[in-house]
Amino acid sequence: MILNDLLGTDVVDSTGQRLGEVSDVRFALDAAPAQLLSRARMVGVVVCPRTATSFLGYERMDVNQPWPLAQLLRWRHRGSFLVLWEDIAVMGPDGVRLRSEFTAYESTLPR
Amino acid sequence: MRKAKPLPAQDIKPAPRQAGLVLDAQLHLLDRQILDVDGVPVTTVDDVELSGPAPGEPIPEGTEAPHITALLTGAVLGTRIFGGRPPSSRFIRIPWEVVAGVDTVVSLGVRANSLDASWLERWMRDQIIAKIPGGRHDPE
Amino acid sequence: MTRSRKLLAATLAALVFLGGLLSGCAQSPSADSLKGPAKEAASAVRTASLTVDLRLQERATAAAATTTADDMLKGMQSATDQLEHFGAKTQDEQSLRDSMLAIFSTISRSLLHARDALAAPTSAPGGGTDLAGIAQLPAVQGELRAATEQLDELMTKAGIQ
Amino acid sequence: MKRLLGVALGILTAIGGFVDIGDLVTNAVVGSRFGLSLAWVVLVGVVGICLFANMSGRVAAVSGRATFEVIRERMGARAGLANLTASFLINLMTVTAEIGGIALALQLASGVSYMLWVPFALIAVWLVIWRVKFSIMENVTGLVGLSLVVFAVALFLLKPDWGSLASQALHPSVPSEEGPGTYWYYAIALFGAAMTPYEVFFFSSGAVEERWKVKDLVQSRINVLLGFPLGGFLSLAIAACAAVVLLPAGISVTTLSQVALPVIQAGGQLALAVLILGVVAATFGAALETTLSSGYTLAQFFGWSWGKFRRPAEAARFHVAMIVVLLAGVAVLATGVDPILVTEYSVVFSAIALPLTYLPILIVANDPQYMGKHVNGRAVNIVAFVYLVIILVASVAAIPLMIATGAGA
Repeated sequence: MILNDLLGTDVVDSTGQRLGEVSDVRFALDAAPAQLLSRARMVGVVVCPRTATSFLGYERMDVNQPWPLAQLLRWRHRGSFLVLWEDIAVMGPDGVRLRSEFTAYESTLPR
Repeated sequence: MRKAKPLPAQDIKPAPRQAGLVLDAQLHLLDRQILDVDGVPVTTVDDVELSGPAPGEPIPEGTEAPHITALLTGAVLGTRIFGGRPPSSRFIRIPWEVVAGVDTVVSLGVRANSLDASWLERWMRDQIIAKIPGGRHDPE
Repeated sequence: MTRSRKLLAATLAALVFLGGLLSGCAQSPSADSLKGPAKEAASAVRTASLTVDLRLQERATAAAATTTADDMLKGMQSATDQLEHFGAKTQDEQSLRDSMLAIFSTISRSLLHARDALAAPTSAPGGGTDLAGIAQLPAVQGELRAATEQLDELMTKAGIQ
Repeated sequence: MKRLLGVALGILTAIGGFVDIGDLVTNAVVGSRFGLSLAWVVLVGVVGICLFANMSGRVAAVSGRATFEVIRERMGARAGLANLTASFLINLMTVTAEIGGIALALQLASGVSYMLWVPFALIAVWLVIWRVKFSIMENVTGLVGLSLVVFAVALFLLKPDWGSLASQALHPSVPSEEGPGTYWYYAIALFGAAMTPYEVFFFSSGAVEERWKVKDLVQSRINVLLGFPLGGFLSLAIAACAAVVLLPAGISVTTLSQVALPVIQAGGQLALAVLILGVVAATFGAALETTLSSGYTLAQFFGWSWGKFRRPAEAARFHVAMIVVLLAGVAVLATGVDPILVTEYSVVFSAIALPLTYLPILIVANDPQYMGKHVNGRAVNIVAFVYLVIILVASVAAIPLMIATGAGA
């Protein structure tokens, strides 16, 4: 599977209700170090209710300059959330389906 | 396109703490410059290949999370922009094992010449540039 | 994606529409269509005139002066082409165009003379001064001035500034 | 002492490097048709280019990332490619215009048709790109280009009515024989000429080429903040010369030879010689900069190895790309298209593409991931945002105005 199959596809809950689009995929480098860098384990997907064009990442970072732009983009991406890998039931080019008891987390990046 | 149902704000829980470096692929990985061990630009991250579940198949609970197997470059860029998908045999892979660090650039732990990703650069060097007088000398 | 494409298409359509609207407003009949070539010709002949002056004062080099004259000849060529493609609808427009074409050919002729006079060497190989080129310049200047006056007169008559 | 010399050199090259064929032609055209009533645009453009060149230089020095890497990273592959296509085509147009400019200046010197000079210009430009060190290339063309100061000298020698020039500049109004559409069209063209995006690509890549570090930022700021405004003064002098000599004579500029007339009138053959030297150096320098810029943008988008600090063999695709660009530019000239016309279009298209370049720079200059503590200050952000709005308006208005005025005819 390649990332581009995933980005921008629909995310639905177990009943088929659409929650948004995959705007990003989060990884963590927390395994034991391998050869050079530890494995990049998939943590989950960032779901945005509106649009997947999240190239600026303002909603996930502590940046608020230049102010009007930051506000605009933050507003476009309001309500986006992170779903962990454990809560994903199906994943592929046709979209992502979540398990019935999924938890939505804030998509803010840890500083 | 069906309209998405927004989640009520109180249902969104604070983010779990992650140990180690956290990367959002789109934000921190895609379209970044890749430098080799000597700091020579190799290519850009045009896409990322994941291990793991067969696309579209149900994932049994407790399955191990997928991980990044390789950074992809070459033809995938075209299909990423214009749609479609090259056969995976056409991917040019930079295995995750040779990645040494991810910052504002992705740095590798090997030399560019040892990678498939640099074949075009090497071809142009050997067939064109090296044949023009002065091509192998420092500028004066 | 489809939405952003639609938006793009709509923006482009709006731009083209706006452009068409504006150009529609700017397009008024005959005098304006002749204005472009007329102004180009006026500018060309005055440039040549100034160049001949500067050459007479020995400020301009022969190379620079002939280059300028060559450029102006090219300019006249394009102005004449534009004028020839102008479709006159009324009798008045027809006669205005014809008299302008006549003046254009006068200007082109004087520009050619200017060019030849400017290109002629100022000093003969033997060290003596060959005045063939320079000596012709005042006459050429008169020719250019006369052509300018004719064009000015016609432009005033036709109501072109 | 050495440091002071470095600063002086930097300023002088910035002045000489500011003016290219676009500034030369556009300012003369505007001066001959509108007097100094568009002088304010030059001022606005110079402040803008100072602001954004400085910002991109800072991004390059702090993060080591040149502008187009940043554009791709921030805008993503799709928008980045659209941007690359636009920037690259404009760059190609500008390369064509600059090579044409070199050839036209040589024609003015020799009387031999510019078409015969084009191949010489091509080979000279390529040889310098192939073999000459970046700093030498920059300093030599910049310093020789400084002879365009002859426009300022000529203006004094012409003994113009300073009062009326000042009042034209201070109380701008549309001249009676020109329409408001044409006025604003040329306002956008002047703005585009002053703020051409290639200058930013070149400036930021140059910072990487010369391995700037944070401590070099002060010097680069001085260079920009003194050099570009002085370059702007040169632009104004070009416009003023045309306004004093050509406007009253009823001449509107369409060729490079007309641009030279006021200088010839003021200073005769000596001034003409200095002028030609200056034009050749300025267009030659700009031809180098634009050729390199097209190589930089391509290489940075696709992640190729680039830079003049490397041997050509170590940046093979970069050098191949530049050879192709130069050949394409010459092929365009070989069709017999008027280089001045190409120039006039290139500055307007530059204005259209401006937002594509300047928005990503502004965003990254605010990103602490790249910039650490060197992110933009609040004042810079406010001014930059105002400029973003101006740039956007100019960009949107350009095409309708171009159609409406028949490209300023």
